[in-house]
Formats: sequence, structure tokens, C-alpha cells
Amino acid sequence: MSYKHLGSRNSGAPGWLFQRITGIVLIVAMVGHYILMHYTPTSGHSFASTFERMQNPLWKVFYLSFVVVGIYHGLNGVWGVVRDFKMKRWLSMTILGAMIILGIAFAVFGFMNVLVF
Amino acid sequence: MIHKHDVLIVGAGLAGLRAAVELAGKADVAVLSKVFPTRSHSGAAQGGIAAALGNEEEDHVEWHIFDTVKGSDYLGDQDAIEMMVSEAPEVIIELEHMGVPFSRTKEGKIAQRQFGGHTRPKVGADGKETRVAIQRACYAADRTGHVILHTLYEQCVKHNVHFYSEYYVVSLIVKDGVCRGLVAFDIQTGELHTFHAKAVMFGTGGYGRAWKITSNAYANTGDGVAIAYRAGIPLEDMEFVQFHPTGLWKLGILVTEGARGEGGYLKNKNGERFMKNYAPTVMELAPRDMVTRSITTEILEGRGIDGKDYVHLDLTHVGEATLKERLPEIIGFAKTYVGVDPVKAPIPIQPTAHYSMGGIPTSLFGEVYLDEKGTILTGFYAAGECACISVHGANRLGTNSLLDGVVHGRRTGKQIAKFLQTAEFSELPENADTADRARIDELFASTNFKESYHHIKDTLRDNMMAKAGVYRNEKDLKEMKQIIHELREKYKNVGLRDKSKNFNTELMEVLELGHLLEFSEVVVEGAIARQECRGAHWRTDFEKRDDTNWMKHTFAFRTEKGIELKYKPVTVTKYQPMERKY
Amino acid sequence: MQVTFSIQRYDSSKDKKPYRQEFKLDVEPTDRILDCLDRIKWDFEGSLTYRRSCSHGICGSDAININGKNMLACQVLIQDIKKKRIKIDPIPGMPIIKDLVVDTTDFFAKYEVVKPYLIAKNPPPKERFQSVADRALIDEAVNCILCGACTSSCPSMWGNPNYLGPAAMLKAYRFAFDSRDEAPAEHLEAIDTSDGVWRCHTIFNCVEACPKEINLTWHISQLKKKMVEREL
Amino acid sequence: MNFYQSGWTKVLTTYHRFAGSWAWIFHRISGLALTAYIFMHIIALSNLQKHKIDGGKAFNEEMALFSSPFFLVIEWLLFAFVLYHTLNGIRIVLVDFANGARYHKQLHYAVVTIGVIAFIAMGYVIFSHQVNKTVAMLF
Ligand SMILES: Cc1cc2nc3c(=O)[nH]c(=O)nc-3n(C[C@H](O)[C@H](O)[C@H](O)COP(=O)(O)OP(=O)(O)OC[C@H]3O[C@@H](n4cnc5c(N)ncnc54)[C@H](O)[C@@H]3O)c2cc1C
Ligand code: HEM
Ligand code: SF4
Ligand code: F3S
Ligand code: FES
Repeated sequence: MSYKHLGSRNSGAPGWLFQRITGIVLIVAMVGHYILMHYTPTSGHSFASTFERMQNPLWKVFYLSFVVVGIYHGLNGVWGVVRDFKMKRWLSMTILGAMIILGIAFAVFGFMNVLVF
Repeated sequence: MIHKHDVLIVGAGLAGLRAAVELAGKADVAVLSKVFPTRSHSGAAQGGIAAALGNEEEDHVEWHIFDTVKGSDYLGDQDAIEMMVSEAPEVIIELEHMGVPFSRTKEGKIAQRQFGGHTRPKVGADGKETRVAIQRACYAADRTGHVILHTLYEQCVKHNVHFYSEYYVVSLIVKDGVCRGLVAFDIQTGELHTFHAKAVMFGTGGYGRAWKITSNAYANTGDGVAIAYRAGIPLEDMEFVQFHPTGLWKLGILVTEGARGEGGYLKNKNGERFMKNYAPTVMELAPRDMVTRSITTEILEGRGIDGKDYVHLDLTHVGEATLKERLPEIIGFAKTYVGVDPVKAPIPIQPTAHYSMGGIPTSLFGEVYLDEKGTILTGFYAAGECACISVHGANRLGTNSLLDGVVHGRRTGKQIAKFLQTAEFSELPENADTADRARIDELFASTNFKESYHHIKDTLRDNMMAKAGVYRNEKDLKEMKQIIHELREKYKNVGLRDKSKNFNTELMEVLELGHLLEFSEVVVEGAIARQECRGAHWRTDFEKRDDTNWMKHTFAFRTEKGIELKYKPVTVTKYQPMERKY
Repeated sequence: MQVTFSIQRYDSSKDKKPYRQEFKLDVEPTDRILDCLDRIKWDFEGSLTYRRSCSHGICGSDAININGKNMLACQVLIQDIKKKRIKIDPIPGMPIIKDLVVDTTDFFAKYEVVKPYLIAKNPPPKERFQSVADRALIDEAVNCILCGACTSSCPSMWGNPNYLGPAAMLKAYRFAFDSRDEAPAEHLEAIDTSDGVWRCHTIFNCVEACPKEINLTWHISQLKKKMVEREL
Repeated sequence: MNFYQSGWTKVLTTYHRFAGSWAWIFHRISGLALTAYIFMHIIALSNLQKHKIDGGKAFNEEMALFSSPFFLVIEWLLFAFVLYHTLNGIRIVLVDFANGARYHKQLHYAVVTIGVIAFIAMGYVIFSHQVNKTVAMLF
């Protein structure tokens, strides 16, 4: 006997693994970010210091990857939440589509914040 | 509704499922069970399943045969025993191939442990041969029955066996000496169904529920035995009911003999290992009937702990590591139900009604006998605890009944397959279910709850424990007979409070009570007649076994005038009766 | 000692909605909940319906919800509850047939999905060897009594009833990690879906619920790692 | 047949919540909140894009707003989410890859303990700047 509700067969393994990997990457990023922002309050909260930091390409790379990794991890997480509900396939696919578009849009917007320097 | 299948198997314990696996793919087979298959009581078996594999030490089929014959107090039919024991190794290997996760030896073979009554010869320093305990019980920790039951169910799933789960069988359809099917109701809907088949097999398990303290499940109400009896089939050796020595105090939950196999001691209130007074060579590993009587004697003579009705099973010296590895369930039971950690303190235990040696008489191939002369009822088969072939005689050895279940389940399956090659569907009598329908309708129509069924049941169980238990005598048994008569009268007035057909467990309990009363009478009648002490049947008004008069099986027939007893001689091949000392 | 039992009643053949009924009972601290249910049924309310058989936690019939937690009625004593008011419900997330009896059709259908049997061909004439260490790998998993307490307790299953559930996962583990099984991939395949192992968010309700003290989440984590290995 | 099935929201509120349940609920809430926040954050920072025009004025004004005591409290609470999600994220990874499943409760208590300590410490860091500034202003 086979079960009537068997889901799609594509493996969830990569998504699951990337969620953990991006999570670990985010820990590092978060700790750095927080030390920077709050330990010395001016370093993140004034344009001058931000501008100065952004002259260093390494910081640019750091923020670009932060944006990508953060958005991926967040949206992949939301996608996991969505799949926890039984819903019609078209609905879940629409949500997925919307999420991808949203993700790309915000990633681009976030890039603009960084690349403007 | 009428269903049609080649074969109907009633009971999804080891016997039923093993037969189903045998028949799967060869015939259209359906299994009916009143509980979901994996809930069958075979799953409660803890200690092991016997086979002379010789994985741990030298062993021979011969030795196993001898032990079984001797354990049965020479009432076992020796041809049947020889057959079962010789097939044992093969059947166990087959189970392993199906996936049973047995515990393993260091070399990766199936592990084996000691069990009561299983011995090997040993020549002592004085040149005399004695017998000492042997490791013959294949096990999976203390969950042997559980893993075998689940594996067999898995095989059934694999082979797409059809299950009617939670169907309660109420009667057999027998006409002109041919079994044609059965009547059952679907517990979930209360609907009565008629099943038409070429062959019906019963593997409905034991009848320990008629005693107050029992290791048996609620479901073990001897339905199959009673149903067959009502259909005109005699019952064999019903007076032989095994009391297991070690049930948890008050609850009767089993503490496997494996606990003694791993080295546990029995101690009375003086902290004395009293078994040395009863079975000096094998001590705690004497056969069950002996250990049970020893414990009961200790208790009756006031040497129970604090003078109460229990003694101690002491495992504290066995060591925590061994206990955790080999007896994890026992640790759990003791902690949960009596608040004792066996690693640190002894477990309070008392004998508990455990196994039914008697049942539906069958041939070596599971065919059911209609009388003591060997007339066969066409199309009806039985195996497992509900059947009596008889391999256990007056007393079953531990681990021999799981073996009985799988060996005879398999043999019966093969026999049915052979039968099906030529068998046709016999016509179903008209209105086969009329009587059952009327009975159930009557129960539903009952307007007042005149007699409480559970009160009748409690009275029966209390008295069976006291008067037809470990020790019996004529006076008690006759009183018991009278009590059953009174209870049967009362039973006629039992009604139902639950009038919903949907999953009506009250209806089921009432029908089960009818079965309990039906066969309890047979037990008592057989016990009154058997004037000797043999195995589990111990009469205080007689001194010992009487081989001249009682080397025979009881056959109880249901007649208009009441129970009629006839007898059939025991089959003896090689082993002449001798005194049973350990 | 007097205890109040508040039991959810519902007969699917006639009631529109469940309702509660209360029973006051004099009990011993060492009584099992199952004993109490029996007494209520026998002495007061003949129509109270529940499943049970072995009465010592081995058959898996009587998983019920006591004070919001899934457990076996026969394995819990009054003294374990530590409350004078005991709330009894059927296990959640499964259709109710009557009172405490739920429909387990779906539960067992999910069990069958994972091919719950040893897949192996051409056995040797004697037993297959299995080392003590290999046997130990499945030691916990073979103890499952299919009571359903775990799957019914899983929030992931409540949200998405199609989730195969921890019991089915454990069964997949039981065979995929049995050194004798020749096709672990077949068992793994069945649960490597969006309704399969990936619906487990390590909530551990299943572990709390399991009467056999099986750490299901540990087994599920082994499965997930195996899946990742397979994909990479 | 007419079955009645409890709705999942009802079960979610009536089923006993053990440590693992709480951990999951908070992880989910914090995860979703952080995702929402990351989008807001990107929008908020878009003032940077005007710096070629206004030399960072708009950005500085916004940052001044965020440095007000009210927003500092908000920021502190946001940190609670980040902190919990991070620590519990580590717990999940330990459950998945190490033997954490056998010690999940201990891990949970560790997460809560470390979390509370770090939260208070961060409160000190955030507000000490503010306190210092206020003190400096007064004298
Ligand atoms: C606690 C305990 C421990 C034991 N330990 C051991 C051990 O270690 N070694 C050993 O060898 N033996 C042991 N035994 C004995 C052994 O377990 C049993 O004898 C054996 O399992 C019986 O199997 P069975 O298939 O005959 O019946 P069961 O497993 O009892 O199955 C009976 C089946 O019949 C069905 N049924 C009954 N009546 C009806 C009806 N009216 N309608 C529909 N279906 C019905 C039931 O649903 C069930 O499926 C133990 C027994 C107990 C109680
Ligand atoms: C700081 C380090 C972080 C770590 C270690 C981490 C770790 C994790 C892990 C392991 C999961 C998977 C949970 C599961 O599958 O059950 C997860 C889920 C999630 N994370 Fe993170 N995360 C971090 C930061 C973030 C950030 C910054 C965001 C916001 C953008 C975020 C948003 C989410 C969301 C929405 C989920 C899904 C929640 C769920 O499935 O219940 N995480 N996180
Ligand atoms: S894993 Fe535990 S809770 Fe789940 S079905 Fe098996 S025994 Fe029951
Ligand atoms: S409760 Fe459910 S989410 Fe996973 S850990 Fe257990 S299966
Ligand atoms: S009655 Fe068997 S598990 Fe509770």
C-alpha cells in the first residue's frame, strides 16, 4: 500500500544543509557586526565612520555576502515554515515564486546600499 | 455482508502470522484479529525461543526433546515433541532471515541463554551423570516475542496479506463435518459480517484471563477455545494451566524466567535461597510448575516476605551492566509498577496464571480432531496456544511456546496450502449468522442493566485463583463448579449500558465473559476428574503422579447433559516415564 | 485519596461535538490510570470507550493524552501525575472514533510507506552474522511498539497531517541502519520528501511522549545525516 | 463516518509544552522576526545611497533618531531575538551533527542561561554609552 499524500521526491537535503551552513556563517558575521555597531557606538552610527570603512574592499565583500547569506537563510527558513502547512501545490509554488522575487529584489537593493561607495 | 477468502486465519499472534506468511502469495488469505496485529499478546513474551542451535555451547536436538518430555511430566505426545524440536533450528534461522533482530554472541551468531528445565548431561566428579542448565533460549534482550511478532507482521505487510483488524469472531460455521467459514463483527462499526472460506485456522491464544493474578492480556479470554467448543469440537487437557513463578506482586505482570536464567535468586523472608530444598541441582532453574509450587509452599508456610503473599526475586548481585543490557524491560516494569530498582533491591513476586497447555486438539499438521479417536474436522485448523497437539503435556518449558507458535503456524500453513490444492468452497448454510445476530440484538435491546458483567467476571476470577489455582483439591473444585453454575445463571441477565454500535467495547467484554464461563467449567470438570498430581495440575488430596491410570489426555465434549469426559492415551516413543527430579 | 477525572467524550456515530464528563474516584497512589478507566467503565459509565490489552506497556493499545501529555494509560500511576484533577483526552491529531479511541488508519499507512521490512536476498544456510556493535545500532529502534504517542504529539504533524511522523522515521531507521539490510536506499528514498524527514524541526515532543524511552530525534538526526551524505 | 478532529491551533494551545517545544516556538518566531527585520534594515540603510547628493546628512539624521533611548530599548530587544536565534541555532546544529539529541534539555538550559547573561551584558554595553553621555551632559 502506498501513502496517498507522498510529497514531491526532490530531496530536502541540500536546503537543510545550507540552512545550517549559512546559519554558522551568520554567527561569525553577527558577532562582528555587533561588536562593530555597539561596542563603540559611533563606528556604525555615523556616516563618516561608515564611509571610511566602506573604502576597504574587504568590508564591501563582507557586507555583500552578509546580505546574500542573510536573505537566503531567512527566506529558506520561511520556506520551511510554509511547507509545514498542508496546502495546494499551486499555492505553495506561488509563495515560493514570490519569495524568490522578493529575495532577489532586496538583495539587489542591499547591494546598492553597499556598492554606492 | 459476506466476504469470501480461500483461507481465514483468526489471530495475529505468532501462530496466526507465521501461517499467514507461509500462505501469502499462494492463496487468498485474510487474517482477522480483535486487536491490531502487533498488539497481540505474543508481543509480551520476554525471555526467548528455544532451539538446539549450539551457538553458546554444545547442544543436541535429542537433549532438547528429552527436556521437553520430562518437563511435560510425561504427558506430552513424544512424536509431536520430536517433530517440533527437530524443526526448531531451521525455523529460528528462517526467522533471522526474515529480519528478527536477535541479540548476538561475540562472533555475531544468535545469542542464547539459560532457561528453566533446559539441561545438558554432565558427568560429575563421582562419575554419575547429572543434568545442568544449558544455554538454549535464543533471545533479543527481554523482548523476544515483541521482535518476532513485529517481524512477522512486517513480512505480512511485504506480502500484502489482507487484515481485518479489530474484528471480533463470534462463531464458526460448521455443517456436515465441514468448516465453511465464520461470523465476526467489526468492532469499529458493530456490523456483523459473514466470512466464507475453504479453510479456517485459529491462532487465538491462551485463556489466562480466567484467573485473578495473570500475566495474560485483557484480550486473552480464550475466545477461540470457547467458540470451537460451542461448535462441537472437544477440548483437550484444559485442566493444565501453568502458573509462572515470578509475576510482579499483585499485578501479575511477568518477570521473565530469563531473570533467573541470568542468575537471579529466589529468597524467602529469612533471606534463604529456598529452592535448594526443592530442586538442589538446578535450583531456581527448575521447571516452572516446581518453582511455582515451591514459592506457594513458602508463602503458605508463612515464609513470604513480612508474612505476606510474596517472595523476593533478587537480581542485585547480577550487576548493573548485565541487567541493563539483557533485562532492560524488567528494570522498567519493576521501577514503574512496584517502585523497585532491581539493580539495588529485590523484586516482590508471586506466581501468576500464565500459559494454557490445553486447548483445541490437533494433529501434527494442525488439523482439528473431532474426537479422541482422531476424526478430523475438514477445513478447520488450529495452532499456537489455543491448540493442543500436545507438546507441552502437563507443563510447558519456558521458551517452548513461542517455538510451538512458529513451528506449528508454519506447519499448519503448509498443510492448508496442500489442502487448498483440491478443496472447493462448500456451500454456506443459509442464515449462518442468525443466532449471533439474535444474541447481539438481544443484548442491545436489554432495557435494564440487571447484572453487572464485571462483577460476575471478578467473582469468577477470584474464585478460580483460590480454588483452581496452583494447588487444588476435590472440595474446592466442586465448590468452584457450583459457583460457575450460579454465575452462568446470572450471566443470562447481563445487559448493555452502551447502546451505540460504534466501537462498543462493552459488548465485547460481555461476549468475552461468556467465553470465560464456558471454558472455566471445562477446566474445573477436567481437574475434578484427574485424580493425580501431574505438572501444573497439583491435587493436595493426592500424593503423586499416577502413570498406570492417568497417562492419558482429557477430551471434554459439550453435550446436552453437560460436559462429557473421554480420554486418549499419550503417545510414547522413546522416553519411558520416570520420576521428575532436578 | 480522591481524584477527579475529566474525560473527553465523543461518539462519532451520534455526537456533533465532543464534551467533557467528570468522575470522582477513590484511588490508591499506585493505581494505574488504566485501572481507573476500568473502574469508571465498570461502575459508572458503561459506554466509556478506550483500547487496551497487555496492561503493562508492551502492546501499544492505550496511548492517551493525560493532562496535555501523550502517554500509555497502563504505564502511568496516579502518584506519577501529582495532581488531584486528571484531564484525559484522546491523543491529538488523529480522527476520533469514540471517546479515547482514535482512527489509526493513517498512522499505519505512513508506517507502510517506509517499506517496513528487511530487504535482503539469498540468505546463507545459517543465520546472517551481525556483530554486537551492529546490533547495538538498532537496539533502541526495535523497541517501538507502534503506539502512535510520538507521531500524535508532533507539532509538525498537527500543522501538516501529511508529515509521515517520527514513528515512521524510526521504522525507516530500523531497517536502513540494520547491517543485514541490502537496500537501505529504498527505505531512505521513502522519507526523503517534503512530507518526510525534512518536516522534523527537532521539537522533541516525540521523545517526551515515547513510553519506551526511545530518543526518536537522535534517530531522525542520523537519518538526516545519511540523506546529506547520499546527496553530496 | 462523521469524525471530529481537533484543529491544530487548539492542539497547539492545549498540548503540554516541554523545553523542546518552547525552544522551537521561540526559534521560529525569532527567525521570522529577523527575516522581516533584515528587509526593514536594508530599506532603512537606503539613505546611504543619497550620500553622493547630501554627504550623508539623511543617514546621520536617521542614525540620531535610532540613538534615542526609545530606539535603544528596541535595539536591545532586537538583540534578544538575534541572541536567542543564534544560540538555539547552535543548539540545533549540535543536535543535528553532534550527539546533541541525547542532551537536548541540558543544551536548552545552557542556551537560556548564556542568553540571559549575554542579554544583560549587552544591556550594559548599550546603555552605558547612553549613561556616560547623559552624565557627561549633566556635568
Ligand atoms: C507475559 C508473557 C511472557 C511470555 N514469555 C514467553 C517466552 O519468553 N517464551 C515463550 O516461548 N513463550 C512465552 N510466553 C508464551 C507465548 O507468548 C504465547 O504462548 C504465544 O505467544 C501465543 O501465541 P499465539 O499466536 O498462540 O497467540 P496470541 O499471540 O495470544 O494471539 C492471539 C490472537 O488471536 C486474536 N483473537 C483472539 N480471540 C479472537 C476473536 N474472538 N476474534 C478475533 N481475534 C481473536 C487476538 O487478537 C490475537 O491476535 C509468554 C506469555 C506471556 C503472557
Ligand atoms: C546568527 C546565526 C544564525 C544561526 C546559527 C541560525 C540557525 C538557524 C537554523 C539551524 C535554522 C533551522 C531550523 C530548523 O530547520 O528547524 C534556522 C532557521 C531560521 N532562521 Fe536562522 N540562524 C541564524 C541567523 C538568522 C538570521 C539573521 C535570520 C534572519 C534573516 C534567520 C532566520 C531564520 C528563519 C526565518 C528560520 C526558519 C525558522 C523555522 O524553521 O522555524 N536566522 N536558523
Ligand atoms: S516510537 Fe515510541 S511513541 Fe512512537 S510509536 Fe514507537 S513506542 Fe510509540
Ligand atoms: S516532535 Fe516532531 S518535529 Fe521532530 S523531533 Fe519529534 S518529530
Ligand atoms: S495496554 Fe498494552 S500498552 Fe497499555
